[in-house]
Amino acid sequence: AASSTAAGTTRSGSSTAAGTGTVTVFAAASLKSTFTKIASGFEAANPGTKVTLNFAGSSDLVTQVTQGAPADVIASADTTNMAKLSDAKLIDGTPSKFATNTLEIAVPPGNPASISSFADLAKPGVKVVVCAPQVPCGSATETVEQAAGTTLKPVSEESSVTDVLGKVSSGEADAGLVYVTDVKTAGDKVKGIPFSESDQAVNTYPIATVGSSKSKELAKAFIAMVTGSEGRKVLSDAGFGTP
Amino acid sequence: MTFTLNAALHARNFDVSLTLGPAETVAVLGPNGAGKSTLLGIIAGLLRPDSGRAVLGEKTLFNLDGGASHFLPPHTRGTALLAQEPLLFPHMSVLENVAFGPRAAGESRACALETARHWLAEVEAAEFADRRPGQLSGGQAQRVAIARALATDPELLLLDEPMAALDIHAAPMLRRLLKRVLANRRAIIITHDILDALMLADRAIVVESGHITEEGPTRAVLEKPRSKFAAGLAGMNLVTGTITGRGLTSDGGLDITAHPEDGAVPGQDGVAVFSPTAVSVFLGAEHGSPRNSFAVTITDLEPHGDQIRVHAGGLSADITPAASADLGLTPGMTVYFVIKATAIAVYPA
Amino acid sequence: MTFTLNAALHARNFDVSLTLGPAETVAVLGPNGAGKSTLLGIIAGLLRPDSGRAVLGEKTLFNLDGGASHFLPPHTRGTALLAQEPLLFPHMSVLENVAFGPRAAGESRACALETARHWLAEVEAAEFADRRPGQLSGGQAQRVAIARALATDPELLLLDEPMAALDIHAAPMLRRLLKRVLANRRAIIITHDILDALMLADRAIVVESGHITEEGPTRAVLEKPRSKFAAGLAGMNLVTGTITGRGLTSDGGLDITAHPEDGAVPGQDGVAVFSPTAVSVFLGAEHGSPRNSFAVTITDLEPHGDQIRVHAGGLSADITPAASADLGLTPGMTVYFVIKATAIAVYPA
Amino acid sequence: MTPVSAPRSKARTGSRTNRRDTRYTGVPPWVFALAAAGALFVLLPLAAMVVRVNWGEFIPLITSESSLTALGLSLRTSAASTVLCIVLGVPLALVLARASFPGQRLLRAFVLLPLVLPPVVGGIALLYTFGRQGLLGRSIELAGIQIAFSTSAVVLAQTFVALPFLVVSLEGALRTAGTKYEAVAATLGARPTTVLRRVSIPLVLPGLASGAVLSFARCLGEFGATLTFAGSLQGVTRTLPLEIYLQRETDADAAVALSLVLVAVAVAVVGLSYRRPRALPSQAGTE
Amino acid sequence: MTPVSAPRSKARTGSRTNRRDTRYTGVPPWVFALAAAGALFVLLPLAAMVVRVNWGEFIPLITSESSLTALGLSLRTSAASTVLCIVLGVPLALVLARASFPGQRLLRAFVLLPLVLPPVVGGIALLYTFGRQGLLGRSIELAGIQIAFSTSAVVLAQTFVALPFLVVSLEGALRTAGTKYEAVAATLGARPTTVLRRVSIPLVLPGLASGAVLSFARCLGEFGATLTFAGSLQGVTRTLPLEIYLQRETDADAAVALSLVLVAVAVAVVGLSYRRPRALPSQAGTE
Ligand SMILES: Nc1ncnc2c1ncn2[C@@H]1O[C@H](COP(=O)(O)OP(=O)(O)OP(=O)(O)O)[C@@H](O)[C@H]1O
Ligand SMILES: Nc1ncnc2c1ncn2[C@@H]1O[C@H](COP(=O)(O)OP(=O)(O)OP(=O)(O)O)[C@@H](O)[C@H]1O
Ligand SMILES: [Mg+2]
Ligand SMILES: [Mg+2]
Repeated sequence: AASSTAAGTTRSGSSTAAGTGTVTVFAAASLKSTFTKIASGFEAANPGTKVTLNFAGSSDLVTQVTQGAPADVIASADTTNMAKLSDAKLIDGTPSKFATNTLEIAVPPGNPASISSFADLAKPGVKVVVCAPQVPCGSATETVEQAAGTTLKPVSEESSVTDVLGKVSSGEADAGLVYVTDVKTAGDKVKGIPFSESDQAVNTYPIATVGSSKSKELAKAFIAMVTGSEGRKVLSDAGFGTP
Repeated sequence: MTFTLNAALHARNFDVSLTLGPAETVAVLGPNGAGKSTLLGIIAGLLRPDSGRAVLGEKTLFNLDGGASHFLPPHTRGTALLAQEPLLFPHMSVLENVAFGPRAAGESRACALETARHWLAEVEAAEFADRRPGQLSGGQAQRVAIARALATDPELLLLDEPMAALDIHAAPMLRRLLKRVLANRRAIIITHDILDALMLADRAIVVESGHITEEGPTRAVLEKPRSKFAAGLAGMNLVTGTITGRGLTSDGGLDITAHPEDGAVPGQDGVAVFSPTAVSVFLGAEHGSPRNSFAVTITDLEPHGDQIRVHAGGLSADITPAASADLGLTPGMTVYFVIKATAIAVYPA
Repeated sequence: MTFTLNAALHARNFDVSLTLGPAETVAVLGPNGAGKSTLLGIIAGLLRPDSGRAVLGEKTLFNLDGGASHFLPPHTRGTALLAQEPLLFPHMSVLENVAFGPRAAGESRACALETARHWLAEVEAAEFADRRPGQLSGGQAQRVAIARALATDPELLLLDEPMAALDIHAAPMLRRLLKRVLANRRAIIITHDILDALMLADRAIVVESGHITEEGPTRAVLEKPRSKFAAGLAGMNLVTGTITGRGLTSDGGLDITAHPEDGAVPGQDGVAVFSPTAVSVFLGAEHGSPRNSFAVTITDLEPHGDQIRVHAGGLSADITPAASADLGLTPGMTVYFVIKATAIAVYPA
Repeated sequence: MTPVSAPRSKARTGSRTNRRDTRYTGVPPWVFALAAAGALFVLLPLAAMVVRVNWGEFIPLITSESSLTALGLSLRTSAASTVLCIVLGVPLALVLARASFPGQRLLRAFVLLPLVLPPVVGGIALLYTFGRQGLLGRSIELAGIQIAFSTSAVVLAQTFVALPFLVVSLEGALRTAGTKYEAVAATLGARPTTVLRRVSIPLVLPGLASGAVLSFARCLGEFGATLTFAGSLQGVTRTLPLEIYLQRETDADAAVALSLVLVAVAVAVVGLSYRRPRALPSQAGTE
Repeated sequence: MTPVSAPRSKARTGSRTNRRDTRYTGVPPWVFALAAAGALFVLLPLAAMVVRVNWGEFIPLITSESSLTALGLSLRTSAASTVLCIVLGVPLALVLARASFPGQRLLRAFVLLPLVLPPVVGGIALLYTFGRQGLLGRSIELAGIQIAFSTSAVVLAQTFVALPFLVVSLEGALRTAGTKYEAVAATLGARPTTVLRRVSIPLVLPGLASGAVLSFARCLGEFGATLTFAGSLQGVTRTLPLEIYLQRETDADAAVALSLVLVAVAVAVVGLSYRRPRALPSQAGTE
């Protein structure tokens, strides 16, 4: 493993013995549980290495990397944000796609508005929350709407999936459009209703090495882990699809 | 329609009972820290005594005796307090300050301003009506504060040193005003000035260390003071001791010859009182008609009006500057204070 | 080492020039709102005059004349001000309050506390050392404030009505203390009490409406007052008019017979001054040795010490209560004020 | 200390005395230095933002319909919330500063809590309370009032986060002002309500003003609780901060530009409304 | 008004007089009613949160390493930021309240700005300033200091958002206190610095205390600016609010439970540190 460390990101000198290193991974917040698992797997597989994880919204991550944050790996929840980085030549090569996600209808337990299909969401009186078009899940929603030929009248256009899920799980909204993985994570707090039009908008998660990284070897090893079988298993357990 | 009070506040070693008839004005005299302001604070409802009871006419101001815990808040008591500091509301004009009481009592705005103008004129402060309190001199503020208290037309008026900070023109003017205003009103007025007590009050009480030590018609208290404080206030000399057939033997062993008042029984505790103007000063022990002659050491000389007051042996004598110069008096000298027996009054203490 | 001041503050119609020799104490007298506190505020550096200049010894306190703009902040002036309100720091104990000045001057903590204890003892307030100012009575606070000002040992001490709120025991005590303290010190002391001026000050100035109207040795100002205010302060009667060969013709047309002072030139403006005790009151127009007899209407009667002061026609007379009762004096009556010519002094105004 | 004529603009001995103000105000010079550092710390990031703005895109961006709608909504809801804060906060501050009762300290601590709650959690707590499934939600819904996803939800969220600001700064001011003028007013016969209206409140006006300004500003910038509790629908619940956040998803620089509008509005509101307040009687016996 | 003995605990005429306090404090009863409404408005959501907590999961959750690390970091950075706020904010408040200079109103308005900036934008502005590509970033980096994405970045972000709280509440208190005691101190020979230390600050201690508490609380709850400017690295920059935010991605209820820790810490800190402050001389001539 590479022995270089990124200045300012090491927790302390004691955790980085000679011949080991730290890799700093900037990942979308929705990857928190999966990447935490993968990281501990990586640390176990490469004794002496340390994975530092930084979770935030994808656009936050892009801003941070643009402003010179000491990241080695960046994993975004959408291709648009990653494109900003590749356009700015801030990452090495082309990003690899490591997971996909599709939309699903989430309803509170008991399904109070009796939603069973995408068209049901347009019924009058049904309180639907979706993501705003500016965020990835929102643009996916728009695509699905077009594909289904249904225009939704949402009571709220949230800025993140978490917020949509929050509205549904608290029973505030009758239904919301979120990712399959979110429904899975939420457990019995919401009920997922798959719909056929969802495969019209597949969201892809790209991962890449940051150009200014000082531990490119480790970064590549980490990316390999994510895209490899071990990572794939963790991801698909969480509901992510394979690109 | 009397006012009765009976209150104790242990933290200040205060325990006073007091009764006021209708339209009676009482002057409260006493040294600094005696509890005069405390008394007014308790009556006004700003201080809660530990125990006691006060009734103003029909109204029980507070009753904290025997487990009861009735305590009227200040605004329902019908008392108005002029505190020792003027404390004019800094955010209101002078006129609004004075109109505050009438307004609070429910008068219309126009009416309250009218009342305020009236009282401002009475204290000769009409010209300051539109100023802020911050733009007044100390004496001007004091006058406005008096006007503000008078404007509330209370059942019981409480004045804490109303004449402080006033100039020699304003003080007599306000004394006359208060005399007129207090004529038909119940009031308690704290003062360090004997003139205020004489002119404004029907009755005087002397408070010392939180207790009433003397009480009676103002003239009587000043003319026959029983406490050192009242005697000092009246400018009188006061000697405590035991009444004898011929006068009084002082606690210090001095034999004072005088004609005891009616009711003074030999053997009883008593006081001898005499004016400093009745005291002559001699360099030697003269023998003449005056029956009292005491050797004393001068502690201090100070001007007193156009006289010189000679302090010696706890007594004082007023003499002319010329006499003082002739005798060459200086502190430390031993002289004789000589007093005619007819100039001394002896009372039971 | 003199102190010279010359300052104008238009907003308060204030314009005063003043010079103090070393170790000289000046008493400032004047009616409420005359500008006395303003004067001290300007010297202390709390108020910035519009123009003027002040020099204390070597130090220019301020110089705002002719475009200059030199203005020393208060703490560098070497002046200490006892303001008209005690304004003790509410968050410090009494002792810490008094030690504040010495501490600020750089004394060690122990030393400053020692100084503070000394001055507290001097004003007989040692027992309050550990109290908070909020737990003091008005007079106690005033005494502590005096101690605090004295403890700073300033080059120029400024005292604004130091005797206010003091009882009849504390006032003479502090007067004696101040007399001792001010003996070798430069000070300006504002007072409404003639006694303070007489005892404490070498010189008195009278301020009226922001201007000095009279100035001179205290006794001279009080004995030969030129302004109505000074005359009132001294308890004197004062009549302004034109000096004649035989005395003075008042502005109201009254002919006053008296022996004009040296230097009084007939035709010149002048004042006639006489004591109320020199005035006798008669019911009819008596003819005897006294040369002056004026018919006047009584406006007011008030007690004055153990006399009665009769106010009439702008003049006053002191008579005994017995005489008053015999004559049956009441306001509204017309009586004759009779004064011997030798009792009247006439000066140029 | 030699007698030197110092030019008017330069104070010689370390204390500044303002020319037009004849009163004493001595501020040590090192205070100015530190204050300058503090001001720079706040101003520099703002300057950095201004520097980054692409002025060519700025005008169309801020005059776009969605920006204007969001701005209007922000101003309206913040004003309403500030009023609500005053209505609820002034009594709270009075009770905390003037009354004394068991549990007062605990109450004070609890009232401060919305300050520490991450706004998003605050929003969740509000959902738990006023939401459909919430503590009060059912009774509210029965009363025919629909809070969720409405503008009133925005006002509630803003009030929740801004209330402590008003309470805390007003309580400090009330304690500093003390009770002596109130006592005087009572002895003049004024009922507690009159005392409050004519004495207590006017005396602490500077404190109330700062409290209100703080609350208003906090309302204007409120984001997390609104997002969680009220949602984000253009014209109904999407206030300017929410709009900025969304804008940021596509273009961080545009978001920054848009927040300059917020900054400008805040400067205008604060600068205009925050009159130089009158201090308590500042005479020191001499004025 | 008939003479009736009212039981001690019930005030008869609308004003409460505390038993042990002999001083006048009249608070009208309707103020209590409104204050209760205000308190409820804050307390109910908190209660709703507590009700929802799954206590079985609570203990393991809050004692997990990541939670404890985050809590420790939050407390340390908030304490540091509060100190920084005091160091920079007290001088700013003094200058705003006591000095007078051209542009003062503008300065006040600008100092308030971090209040209105959505914290995320604040974070971006800080990045623009102290980031590697920022206004000062390069010079700072040359000095060998890396601020962004370090614990100092957390402190900077928290200070940036919390500073206005201290400034505004302290300025209000300073104005309310007035200048007369300061003037007296100056005439006693105290230099401005001494006046400041021994008179001005002690007199406004209640205001300073509330300001500091506000700042601390705001630091403790700070989220958006920290996330953007400092990132979210466990043990380095991931404070409790960030941990809560991440927790919410997977389990909203767990996030709520975790924020109860924040609430508990805040209640403890505020309840303990916020002594009942001494008021200004509250005697009304009689005490
Ligand atoms: N808040 C307080 N706590 C404790 N003791 C106090 C408090 N206020 C005053 N005292 C004490 O109570 C006593 C009575 O004070 P009070 O103010 O009534 O005196 P006073 O007679 O008005 O004196 P003065 O003539 O100086 O105004 C004094 O000894 C004073 O020190
Ligand atoms: N802040 C102010 N603004 C304008 N005028 C003021 C201000 N303060 C005082 N004055 C006026 O200036 C004049 C002088 O006031 P000053 O306080 O010097 O009087 P003083 O001689 O001390 O009176 P007193 O004996 O009543 O204390 C008064 O007429 C007063 O009304
Ligand atoms: Mg008193
Ligand atoms: Mg004065």
